[in-house]
Amino acid sequence: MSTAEIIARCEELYEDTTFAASRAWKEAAPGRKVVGFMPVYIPEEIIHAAGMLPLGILGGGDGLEVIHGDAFYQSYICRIPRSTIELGLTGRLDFVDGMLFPSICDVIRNLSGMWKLMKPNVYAKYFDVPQNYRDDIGGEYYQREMQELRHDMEKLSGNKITDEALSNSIAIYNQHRQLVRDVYAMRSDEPWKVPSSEVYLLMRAGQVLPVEEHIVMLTDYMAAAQEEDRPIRDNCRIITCGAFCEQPPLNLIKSIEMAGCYVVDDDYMLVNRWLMEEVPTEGDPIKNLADAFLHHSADSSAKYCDTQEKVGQYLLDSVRKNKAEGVIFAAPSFCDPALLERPLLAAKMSENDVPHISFKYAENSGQMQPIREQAGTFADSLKLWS
Amino acid sequence: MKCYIGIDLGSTTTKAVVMDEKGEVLGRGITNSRSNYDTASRVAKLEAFISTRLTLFHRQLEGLAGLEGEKIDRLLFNLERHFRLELFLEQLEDLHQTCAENAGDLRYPGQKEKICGVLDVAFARLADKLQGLFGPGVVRKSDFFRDLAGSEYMNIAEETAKEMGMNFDTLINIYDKSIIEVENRPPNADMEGKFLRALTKVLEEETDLSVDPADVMEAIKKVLDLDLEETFVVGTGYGRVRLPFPKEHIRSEILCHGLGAHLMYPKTRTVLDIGGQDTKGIQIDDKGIVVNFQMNDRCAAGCGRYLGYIADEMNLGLHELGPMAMQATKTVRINSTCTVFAGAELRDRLSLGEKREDIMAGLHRAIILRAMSIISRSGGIDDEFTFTGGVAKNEAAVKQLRELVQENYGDVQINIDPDSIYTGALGGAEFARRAVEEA
Amino acid sequence: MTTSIGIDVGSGCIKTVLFKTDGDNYEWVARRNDKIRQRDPKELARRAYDEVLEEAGLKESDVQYTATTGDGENIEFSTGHFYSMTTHARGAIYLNPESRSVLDMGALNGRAVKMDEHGKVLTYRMTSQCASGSGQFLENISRYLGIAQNEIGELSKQADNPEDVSSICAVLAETDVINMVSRGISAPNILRGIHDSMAGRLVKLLRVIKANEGVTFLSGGLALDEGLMDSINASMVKMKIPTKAVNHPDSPYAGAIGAAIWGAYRYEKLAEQGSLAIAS
Amino acid sequence: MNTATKPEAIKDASMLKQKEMIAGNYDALTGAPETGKKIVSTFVPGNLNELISSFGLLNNLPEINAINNGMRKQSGGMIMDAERGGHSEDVCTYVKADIGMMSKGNIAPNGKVMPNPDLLLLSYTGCFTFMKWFELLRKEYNCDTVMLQVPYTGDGVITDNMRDFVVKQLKEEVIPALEKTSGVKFDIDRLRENMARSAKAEDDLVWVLESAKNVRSPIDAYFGGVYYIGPIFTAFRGTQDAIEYYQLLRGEIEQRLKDGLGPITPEGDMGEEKYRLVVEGPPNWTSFREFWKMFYDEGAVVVASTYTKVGGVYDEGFRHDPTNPLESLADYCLGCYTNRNMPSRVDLIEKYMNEYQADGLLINSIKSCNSFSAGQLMMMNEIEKRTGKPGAFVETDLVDPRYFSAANVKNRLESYFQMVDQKRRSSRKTA
Ligand SMILES: Nc1ncnc2c1ncn2[C@@H]1O[C@H](COP(=O)(O)OP(=O)(O)O)[C@@H](O)[C@H]1O
Ligand SMILES: Nc1ncnc2c1ncn2[C@@H]1O[C@H](COP(=O)(O)OP(=O)(O)O)[C@@H](O)[C@H]1O
Ligand code: SF4
Ligand code: SF4
Ligand code: SF4
Repeated sequence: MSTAEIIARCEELYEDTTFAASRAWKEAAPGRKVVGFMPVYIPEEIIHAAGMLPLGILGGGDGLEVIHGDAFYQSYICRIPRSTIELGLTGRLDFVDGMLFPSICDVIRNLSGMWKLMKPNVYAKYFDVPQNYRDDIGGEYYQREMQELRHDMEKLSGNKITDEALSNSIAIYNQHRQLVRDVYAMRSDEPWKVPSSEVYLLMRAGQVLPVEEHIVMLTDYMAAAQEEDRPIRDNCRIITCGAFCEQPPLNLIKSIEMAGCYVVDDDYMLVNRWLMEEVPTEGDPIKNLADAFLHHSADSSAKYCDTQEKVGQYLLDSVRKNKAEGVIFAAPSFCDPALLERPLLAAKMSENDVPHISFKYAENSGQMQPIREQAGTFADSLKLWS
Repeated sequence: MKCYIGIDLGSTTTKAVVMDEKGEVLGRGITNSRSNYDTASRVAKLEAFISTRLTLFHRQLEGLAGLEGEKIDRLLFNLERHFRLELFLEQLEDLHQTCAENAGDLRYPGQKEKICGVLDVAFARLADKLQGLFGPGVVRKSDFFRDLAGSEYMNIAEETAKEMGMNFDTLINIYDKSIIEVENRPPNADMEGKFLRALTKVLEEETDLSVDPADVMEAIKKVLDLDLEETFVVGTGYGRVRLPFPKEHIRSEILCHGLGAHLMYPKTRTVLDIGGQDTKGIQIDDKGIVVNFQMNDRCAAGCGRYLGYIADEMNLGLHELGPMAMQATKTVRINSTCTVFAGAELRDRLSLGEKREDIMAGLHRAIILRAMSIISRSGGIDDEFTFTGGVAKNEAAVKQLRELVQENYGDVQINIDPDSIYTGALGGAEFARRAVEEA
Repeated sequence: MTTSIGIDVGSGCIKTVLFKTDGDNYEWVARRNDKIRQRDPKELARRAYDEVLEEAGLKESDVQYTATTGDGENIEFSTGHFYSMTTHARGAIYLNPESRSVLDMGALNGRAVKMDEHGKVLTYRMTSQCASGSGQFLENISRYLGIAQNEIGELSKQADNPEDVSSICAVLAETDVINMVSRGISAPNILRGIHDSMAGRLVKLLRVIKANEGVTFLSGGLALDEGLMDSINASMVKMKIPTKAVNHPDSPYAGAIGAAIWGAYRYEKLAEQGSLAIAS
Repeated sequence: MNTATKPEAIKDASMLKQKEMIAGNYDALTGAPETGKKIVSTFVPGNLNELISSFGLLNNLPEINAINNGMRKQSGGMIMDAERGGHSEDVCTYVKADIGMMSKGNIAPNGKVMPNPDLLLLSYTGCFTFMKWFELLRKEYNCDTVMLQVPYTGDGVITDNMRDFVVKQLKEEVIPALEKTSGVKFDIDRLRENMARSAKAEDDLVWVLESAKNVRSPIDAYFGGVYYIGPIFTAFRGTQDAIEYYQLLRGEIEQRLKDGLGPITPEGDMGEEKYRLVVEGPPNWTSFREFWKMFYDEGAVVVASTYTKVGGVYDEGFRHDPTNPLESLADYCLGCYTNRNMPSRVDLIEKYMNEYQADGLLINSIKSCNSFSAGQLMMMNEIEKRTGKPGAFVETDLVDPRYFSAANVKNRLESYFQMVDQKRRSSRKTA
């Protein structure tokens, strides 16, 4: 298969606000269930081990007409909860048997309660994670929370989740995470071969497909991309940061590239890359997941940084590792976590002489001209003078 | 006779309704809102009284043997036409004079004479051209002097300036300044004289009336002699706090819109009003009492003014936007409804090669989508549903609304009255009537 | 010697300049500034291009590099495109060598750029999506008040008690202004109020980019509005920005000039590398 | 929870007492460098005042400073300073006012310099913004920090796991940090004494708030309420002063009830009680008076509010419990209003609507605060559905004067009152 074919399939999945692929999975066998989750991270393994499909819900993008969702939110609240509500109210998520709302910010937190009010018969849970990284404090708390989730998932699916099944799921997700890392590494090495918009679409597909299927897709894509010859452009290398929750419109991702920037790292769908190292498949799986979370997980604004020195270090490491020439802070309008953290990250970048710029977007932004202008000027300045 | 008046001082237009003691509407008047709220309400009221006289003429003429319905209508139609033409020419002349005075401004030293020369030519052409607007059967682009004179002035001034070697921008600047002065001048009060002169002209033209012109004249005079008393006035609308009325004469526009919609369509349960800078969703009960409402918040995105910006950008009249959008073959998806960026969005799309019509359809859809959210916020749509406000005059907006209502709420009776822009004023007039008659 | 043309496609006007560059010597040969007024920008740009050539007495083949900036990305006959903050920075240095920051006030967005003495962009900031306090807004209001654009500055300077224009939303601010008129506030005070509120937003951008050296060059059409310039300077003092805002009669051309100069620079660089093919 | 401006016209004994307490506290804070006292900066919801003061530490609350600056019309400039420093227009203005205040030299309301804190104690309850705020403060002050994560009660209940987690953090993180800063060993008995005093004051506070159940309420539970909750929410919980303040206050309200008086307003006793409202959401501080006036001018009394529960929901029976001090502190933190899930918030409001015989629900939606605001429109729908009473929605901000549009708010309120009125009249007519 060529990259174009794979990407066409991804695009189709991306544009489909009715989740036909996930519905098809559910209908393919009796008793199958689907559990939706929002950004930024959820231990998908627990859902997977119960034989259910974890479905990543990332808002409605720029293709969804939001009517009822807007009715529930003031203008100064970001877009993702409204389009998610719209998806819920228009029956597009009726096939979803449970919804998980991870701890990312107050908006998603409150959305969990709204979901309970809106759909009293659907399982909905706010899934809290520790911001204390001591094994005996945050770790124990988190393990118990995961046990509770495991229990709930057993009830919802009707399947017992054995330690063995869970370890098995961890192994599959380990493989998946490795492939995701490979795709990112490939883009960082040869960005002209792997355009950001394609990486993005590829990762989005992973939100709605079963992990096994996505593993195949990633493998195929890399093989195909390696084969294809694409011209090298005179672009600079940048990292985008701040879009871990509400997703930018595809046009924005394309615009950045068009304006002369190769994106060599991003934080779009962190759930794929949250656990940064292989999770052991021996021993207590819940404990293994907790350890990975506490000690080897990605950084994002939704997480507490327990020491001053660590603030921004994750981003800086990525700049170094990916030889990025600059950072573009692109955050959704009204996104408190991203926007509050930005000055801290920006300061860290400045201290280390990493050029950076910042702008805001909404998942349905239509005007790309200011974006192109800002990204373009950034590219101009990196190109003309460095 | 007793007249109850409701005045709705909106952000774009000011509307007045005159009602009699039985609650029957006698007249409606509208003008563009302007910086002088007093003048705006005075003009609207005056217009409503003109329309009241026309209603009363009708009633009076019905009593004349030999004049049946269709003939009365024609007679009154022509009467109004002549009347309006005179009014219009009077204002045009005023504008001319004012422009001439403003040409003496310090910024154009020593140019006054030359400018006046150009103005004389331009205004003569303008008067000539615009007379045609009042010919029989001509549809005018707008009801307001400002728009009628303005759009044509641009064209004529450009061409005249070129011919006579004058700076076009100077002419525009003088015009911009003068039109405001003219607008804010209270209109000449001699309505009676104008009506009579107009009538004389009509009677000369209409030779097959099979009724004695003297009788007609007398009937009209009788109405003109009638004293129209302003028994009670209620003000509402965005600018109501600035109306020169005591508090008991002021009602919130929400209540007035609810009641007005109820009067027009008693089965209404949901009202949508899209005005210049606000959009309201109102739920009312079987007596027209408001049970819930929602308005747009602090951002004026997607309100009527949005269309105004678009019209300015395209150099079109508001009346022309809807018909253009109706030509669309598809609807371009537009997301930002920020009023100020409307023009930019439009240019963006045009440069991407989209067709104007399709973009227009998208813009209209965007407005209605926003309105749908507001309705949804206020509690959704219940049968029957009434759409009011200036934007209800726009057929493309109405079309999108019908589609979206169908998609989201199924079959609902949708009421749109050609006079829906007067809904708030109607409610106000009824409040005025009740304040006296049901006290 | 390199001949280059810079075309700045704005939302209101298209500015076109022709430059001859020889080392560090720049000769500004021809210029045009056309109001778009509902016309097709692409056609207009082409016409302007032809006209500056004619004015300079040159042929198309005499031009080595045609650079677009602003919204000119898809003008087909250009050699390359530079983004507007890159070009405004360079244009500012050309018009006033003391410049170390630029404030560009376009019809919709405001931009602040900080650069070094060679016009190299160091940082910049643009206003966001919400168009409060934009040039467009000022234009609408002045039409409403019946005031010509070149008259605004003068009037604004006569203000004795500027009115606070507080609304965040440009549309609601419009009604604010109408209310002011009805309250009998004088046009100078209203205009100055608008200027102050615009200046506040713009100067905030300067603060963010930490403009602290040389002078702040005002570019774009609004730069000629002396009233706005006063407000900006007052606002800069209030916000403790150590530079001073200056304009230049040719401020509207800054973008086009920058494009022409960078175009020449790029041409020479590419010629050096022998990779001229990429340039077209 | 105001502390700065008071209704000037009439001063009851309780008001004078509160004023004195606040002034004393600011003097203690600004005087710390001389007295050698140590300062802990912490946030209002879920604050651990009893614990902090058991170590002899002083408690500084950045939100309260922001409120004070808001009421004194200082916050606008501070927010702009913060925005100029790179903070987004979109985020919570408490944070920006705080950051802006630092850049202005951290002057306390008494005009003296507020010393830097010795310890930052993040009691992270009910709001994510606190976490980032805290990180920003840490960068600024570069002092010791400790965090207490309070899990969100997403399912509407406090689970054992949550409580254990909080207690464990108290024992192993917070108390050691406080010991280190103060140099004082943790003394559980001092904590118990403080908590016993808290409970006593809390009893009287609840009595005062519930006095609004009287038709012809003697208090305004929102505009007045923010003054009443001041001591309990801030640095005074657990002190003898607080006990005395609430005794005084209770006496005064008892007297008002006897005299058949309505609430006290900045312009004297309120006239006829025409509308009884429940209010959800924090007030606007920059135009507090103006906002309040829009209510009492129309005869609207707020009989219950949720904002007065951000520092603890006491009217549902919770009291600080000296017999189980740490568990009780955990329950306190977990039970604050904004740490409750949406359905519980709706239930609480519904209960208020019924028990306080309210005519309607007014939501003051605050731009800054997603914790409060995200979802309020659904809350309103739900309450309307359950009670059949109309809701109204106005939008303002906490301390950003740019987001208070008086004409807009007034228009909505007027329309709302006229609507309630019209509705009432028609139901009277048909009845
Ligand atoms: N004839 C018309 N055709 C189409 N749209 C119109 C027409 N007249 C007014 N409008 C629209 O209605 C808006 C004004 O509505 P209106 O109800 O008068 O507002 P307001 O009450 O705020 O003054 C205008 O901004 C315009 O978009
Ligand atoms: N002399 C002047 N005084 C004030 N404003 C002016 C003057 N000349 C031009 N302008 C303003 O500048 C605008 C054009 O500026 P420009 O920077 O070319 O905008 P853009 O690049 O967005 O088209 C005009 O629309 C007008 O508002
Ligand atoms: S975009 Fe930001 S504010 Fe909005 S839900 Fe996501 S994390 Fe929260
Ligand atoms: S300028 Fe546009 S986006 Fe901003 S508040 Fe006004 S209408 Fe809304
Ligand atoms: S978001 Fe709300 S709860 Fe959080 S700090 Fe701001 S005002 Fe307080």
